[in-house]
Amino acid sequence: MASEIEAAFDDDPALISYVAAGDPDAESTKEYVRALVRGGADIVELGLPFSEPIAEGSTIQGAIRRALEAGMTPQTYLDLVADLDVDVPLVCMTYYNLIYQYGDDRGVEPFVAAAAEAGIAGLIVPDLPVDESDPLKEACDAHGLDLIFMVAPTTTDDRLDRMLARASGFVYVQGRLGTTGARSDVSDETHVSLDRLDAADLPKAVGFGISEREHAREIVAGGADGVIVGSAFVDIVASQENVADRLEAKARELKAGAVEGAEKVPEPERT
Amino acid sequence: MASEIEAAFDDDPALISYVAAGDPDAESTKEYVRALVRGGADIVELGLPFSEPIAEGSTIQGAIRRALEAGMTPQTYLDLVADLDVDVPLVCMTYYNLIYQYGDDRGVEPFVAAAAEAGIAGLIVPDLPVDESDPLKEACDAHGLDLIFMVAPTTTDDRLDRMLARASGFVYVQGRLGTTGARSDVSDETHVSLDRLDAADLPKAVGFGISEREHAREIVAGGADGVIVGSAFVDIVASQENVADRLEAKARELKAGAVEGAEKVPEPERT
Amino acid sequence: MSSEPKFGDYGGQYVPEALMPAVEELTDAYERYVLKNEDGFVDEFRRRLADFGGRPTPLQRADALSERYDREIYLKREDLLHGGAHKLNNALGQVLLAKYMGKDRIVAETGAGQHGTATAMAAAHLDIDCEIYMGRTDINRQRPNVFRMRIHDAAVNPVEMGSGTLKEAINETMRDWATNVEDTHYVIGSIVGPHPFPQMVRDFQSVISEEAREQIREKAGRLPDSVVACAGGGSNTMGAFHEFVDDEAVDLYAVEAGGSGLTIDEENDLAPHSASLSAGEEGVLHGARTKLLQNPDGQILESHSVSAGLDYSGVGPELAHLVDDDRVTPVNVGDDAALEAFHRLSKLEGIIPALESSHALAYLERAARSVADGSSGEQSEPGDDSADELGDLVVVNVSGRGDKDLDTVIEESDARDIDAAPSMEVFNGGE
Amino acid sequence: MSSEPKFGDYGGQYVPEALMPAVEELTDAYERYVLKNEDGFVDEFRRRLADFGGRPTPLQRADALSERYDREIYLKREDLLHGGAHKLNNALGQVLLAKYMGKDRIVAETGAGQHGTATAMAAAHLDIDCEIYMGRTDINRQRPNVFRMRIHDAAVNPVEMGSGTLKEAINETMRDWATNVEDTHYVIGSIVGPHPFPQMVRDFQSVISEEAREQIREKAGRLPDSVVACAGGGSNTMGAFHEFVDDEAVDLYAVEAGGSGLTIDEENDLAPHSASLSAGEEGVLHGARTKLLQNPDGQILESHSVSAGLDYSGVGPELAHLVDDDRVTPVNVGDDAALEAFHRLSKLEGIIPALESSHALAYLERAARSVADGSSGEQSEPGDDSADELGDLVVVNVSGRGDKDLDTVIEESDARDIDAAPSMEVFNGGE
Ligand SMILES: Cc1ncc(COP(=O)(O)O)c(C=O)c1O
Ligand SMILES: Cc1ncc(COP(=O)(O)O)c(C=O)c1O
Repeated sequence: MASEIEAAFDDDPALISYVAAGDPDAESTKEYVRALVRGGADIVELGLPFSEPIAEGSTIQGAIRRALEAGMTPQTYLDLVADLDVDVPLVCMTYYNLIYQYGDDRGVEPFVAAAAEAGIAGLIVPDLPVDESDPLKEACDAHGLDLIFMVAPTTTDDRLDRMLARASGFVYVQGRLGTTGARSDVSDETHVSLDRLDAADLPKAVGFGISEREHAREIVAGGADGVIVGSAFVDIVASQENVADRLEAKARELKAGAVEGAEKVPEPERT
Repeated sequence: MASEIEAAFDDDPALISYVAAGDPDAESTKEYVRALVRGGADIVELGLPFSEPIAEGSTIQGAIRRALEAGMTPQTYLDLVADLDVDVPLVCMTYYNLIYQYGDDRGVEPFVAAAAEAGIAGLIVPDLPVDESDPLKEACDAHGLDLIFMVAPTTTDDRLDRMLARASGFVYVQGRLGTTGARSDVSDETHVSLDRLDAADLPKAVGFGISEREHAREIVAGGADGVIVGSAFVDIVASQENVADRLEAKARELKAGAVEGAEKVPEPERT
Repeated sequence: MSSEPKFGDYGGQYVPEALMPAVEELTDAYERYVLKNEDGFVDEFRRRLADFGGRPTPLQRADALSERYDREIYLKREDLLHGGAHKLNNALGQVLLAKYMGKDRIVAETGAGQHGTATAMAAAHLDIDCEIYMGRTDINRQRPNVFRMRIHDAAVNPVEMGSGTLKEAINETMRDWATNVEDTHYVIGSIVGPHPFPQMVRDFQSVISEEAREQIREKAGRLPDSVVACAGGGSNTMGAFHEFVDDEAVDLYAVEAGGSGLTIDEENDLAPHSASLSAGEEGVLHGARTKLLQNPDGQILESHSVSAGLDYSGVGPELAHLVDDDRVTPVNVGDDAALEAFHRLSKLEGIIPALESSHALAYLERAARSVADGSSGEQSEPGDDSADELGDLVVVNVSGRGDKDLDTVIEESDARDIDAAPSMEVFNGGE
Repeated sequence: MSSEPKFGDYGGQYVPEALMPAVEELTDAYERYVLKNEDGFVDEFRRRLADFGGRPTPLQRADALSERYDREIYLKREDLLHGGAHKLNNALGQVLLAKYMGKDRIVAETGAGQHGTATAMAAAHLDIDCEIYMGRTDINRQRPNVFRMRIHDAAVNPVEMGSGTLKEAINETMRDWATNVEDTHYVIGSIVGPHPFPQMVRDFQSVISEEAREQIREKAGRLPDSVVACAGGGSNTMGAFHEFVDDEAVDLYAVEAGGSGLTIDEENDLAPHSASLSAGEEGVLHGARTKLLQNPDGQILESHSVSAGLDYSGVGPELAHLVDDDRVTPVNVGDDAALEAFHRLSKLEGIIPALESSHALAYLERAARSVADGSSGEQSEPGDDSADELGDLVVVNVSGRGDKDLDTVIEESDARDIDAAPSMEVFNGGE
């Protein structure tokens, strides 16, 4: 049976949008998530801010710092999620230590249980490689959460097999090396990664660097089932100007790009 | 036959007064030397300024610097000496390198010859210890100059013998360790040194630190045949105020002290 | 010889997937070159450590300290290593390994600037491009080292985030590595990070205890009663301990930075110390499970120490394991005691120690005082009676020289009114 | 083994009578303790040099320089000695001798601050009172060393006279010695001054060539074709040469500071260089007959070099003698070439040399260039063809490390537009 997250890819290419929870405060985050959904986001990735975000570029680092300074904690995060009344799946993106420390005793189970309870549908943990992931995978299975793995351009076939054996929800295809952050082009590595995943029977969504309608179209045309966009939204949040409307418009633009990518008949041969 | 310098000790205790030649210029030096003689100086020690005056304290270092800056050289020094028409013996105090470099060829003879010709009666060379002094002693003998040696409080008996074997003019008793410079008391070492020299058949003059009538009296009372005063005169030169008159008065005061010391009947016993 | 990713429950490889292939490639290279001496790597490393680095460093009897503390005190003189700290042992090893691996470029983080300097030196020596990340705060308090790195032609990249110290520099270096992983090796500066770093850095640093163990047997005729070393990340610590770990009669003291006290400012998520072994909790940071300064949620606290090189919220996983195993005793001394020890060694022994190393030296004083007082000093936990257990024969690792710290020490000694310091006047008007 | 006050016509004891007994007492102590090892002096000296000082220092093959100059270049790494320069060899020897002689106090002059630092370290190590005289100009250009001396509890006495460099500092230290001669030993910093200093300091420094001679035979299988060392007073120079003097096939190059050119400013009695061996005349200064920078009257000229430690108008009498004997070849390089060599070694070999040592390194470049060009470079005297005679196997003495010179080098490299220097921006706004 396909999970709620997997199902979000069913109709047309999915837009997965990221914002950091609590940037600049919990109430605003709720408003922003609703705006993203209005604009067409199929899945919302909600960052639970950690003090050492080693996988993030400077844009998302800034969002995380603002959220932490405004007092966001794992508990207020889960309260926020429980409060959210949108009908798209919510994915929690955070770092391993916060998951591990949650609750009275150390271990991953308490957080996963609480996240499921609050309405989280899946987890992305950028500093948890597949070989360290079994305890978390088990907890996710027990509580009906998807554990989403990131595939990098450098991922070996061997590692890819191990990931695919454990992955559910979708495969997060890291479009390029490095950290999160908007870029002005789509990397060649994206195409290579998508080709390698051709046979996988999970949806493939590409993230890292996507900020424009054009990128979304190109990536979906290249074979992706969805696009993941973070920094482009976070930039709007950071601007503090007319944020909700602009988030909605940006989501609409990107979703349209993704849909166009799916409609476009791929050229039989590239020159 | 007693030298001109030795003869200066005949009548009463001698005042040997020092100024740096060319401080602040050659003409002034002539005026100052005449003032010192008017005041009662029996011998005038005229410093030929060297750039590295390691035996001098800060007062005489300053005089030497002023003289060098004003352009005093060994040649202008000798010209100045030749010009001087006072009838007391003139002693040249300088460092070995200037003597050694004078003239076209290196060696001590040219300087000694020129000094004799200009009217110098003796030499004091503080950085020329007795064991290096034979060439200079020979030149002095050849040209009728006295070579005056300094006896320090640390001088061993052995070294003293070697010095006395070569000394003429007078013995320069260094009243204390260290460098030239006015002090406020007479050091005990002075008395010890004078006692050690009791048997020497040259006049004994004490220098280093004498600036007051009282010092002069005490030193002569202690057995010295003369006192050597430098920094006290150089201070007056440096002040640039009414210099000649004050030099004359200071010389008179010190000479009077020395004479009093000779008149005073020494106590039979010290307490 | 093998490579094990964990020390008990500690260690592991908690890094983004993009880095995993690099970590695996490194593990492979480590096992081949370092553990199996393939292509004579270890021979070349040892030769360069001797010729370029100046090894062996002496083990010196400290005459004045021995008298003061009424026991035999020996100093392992890592301050004499090229660059002025033990850091070169590791930097040279890793830069050489990067060459063997065919990398074109290295990056490194630095706190005190000692690891950055050592890396820049090694990179210049072995002709490879080098970029160093350094927090803004550390750049300001370790200026001479910034200049030194640049003179060696390394780029120094300031990190403005957070408190601008070592933690942020590591974050940023990891990001660079994740971006340039294919041609770049990350020369990590202590026994931290994902496997194989903790084990590999320890192996490169173990030359310290290898030499010290020989030297003390030769000079004192026996093994020491205790070995004392400061612990930031813990590389000089494990370097000084490693060859003694199996000698059960030798006590091992890891001296952490007690800063201004082992409290925690919960309001600001700030620890005024860097004592992760003494006061930290298990968690995951910078690729490894270890003991950390963190709040109950798992957010990492800003640490503090007057010594930039100890100012880190984590510690090597191997040390965390040895502490849980009761093989290593964690202790700590505060900023003031470290400053006093800095002046003490400078005046009594004619050696200016790094502020980091001054912590190890300060512990001697505490131990001796607590024998005399029957107390264990103010920074210790109640009931801590380890202080009189140093024994009669003690080896202290002087991990580096303090030239880099002069400005800090002069300023801080004045601000804190440290008795042992020369009066400030001699540095200001006094000339 | 004996003590001879002269080297040919050079040397001697031209000091005030008050100092003569001290000089005789010292000669006696030198002959007994240093030459005859009475009371095991030499054994203790050697032991402390090893344990406290870090001897032996390595002789390192310089891979990048060897390639650049197409010959085998070996560096004698005195920069690794405790304190960062060869100066400790001498300072430790003399301070120890002062203790054997029962003195309570030592004084010393310093130029670059390296001898002052070494003396302060040795005095702290051996627990004896210490005062250092240093010219005002040198205090300003070598601040870190001033702080180091004070941290070791030495008093640093500024000398305001004249140009405020080494010459004036020596004058003032001699005056102090003459005042306190009974309980004080003067730890002179180079092979200058009255007998027995030149011979004694050379003996203490000869450990450099003693080791280097062994090491080169071991590493290269034969004696070198040439040995190159910078020469200020000449202590590192004779230290590096002494054991090779009898090896007639080994050429010895003393590299002096050419400053901004071997001219003389007669108007101001100023030499814009410090090349007494190359351009000086026989005379008497600071207790010895030697080669001096002086005007025709015999007044000593102010010397100049970008390197404080070479900035002296005299030179050791033994070197003057060996130059007259054609055993040592005096050469010189200018300020700019020295700055370039500083950057070159830092970038190519990962070693930051002292500005003094950079002069020796700069001569390699000149020699190599003149082979390539058929010219001997602008600072050489016409007809000087020694440059291509360095041969295939060269030992260069890296007399000290350049940490102390960073500020000067950054400033001067910018002011002079030195190509090899990192751009100034990285030191200013670039972060
Ligand atoms: C001299 C010195 N000692 C110790 C340390 C702390 O590092 P570790 O604990 O890894 O030895 C540093 C770090 O910069 C250092 O420079
Ligand atoms: C590193 C270094 N090299 C050389 C010298 C020059 O002295 P010498 O010529 O006596 O070796 C100095 C003097 O301070 C120095 O510090």
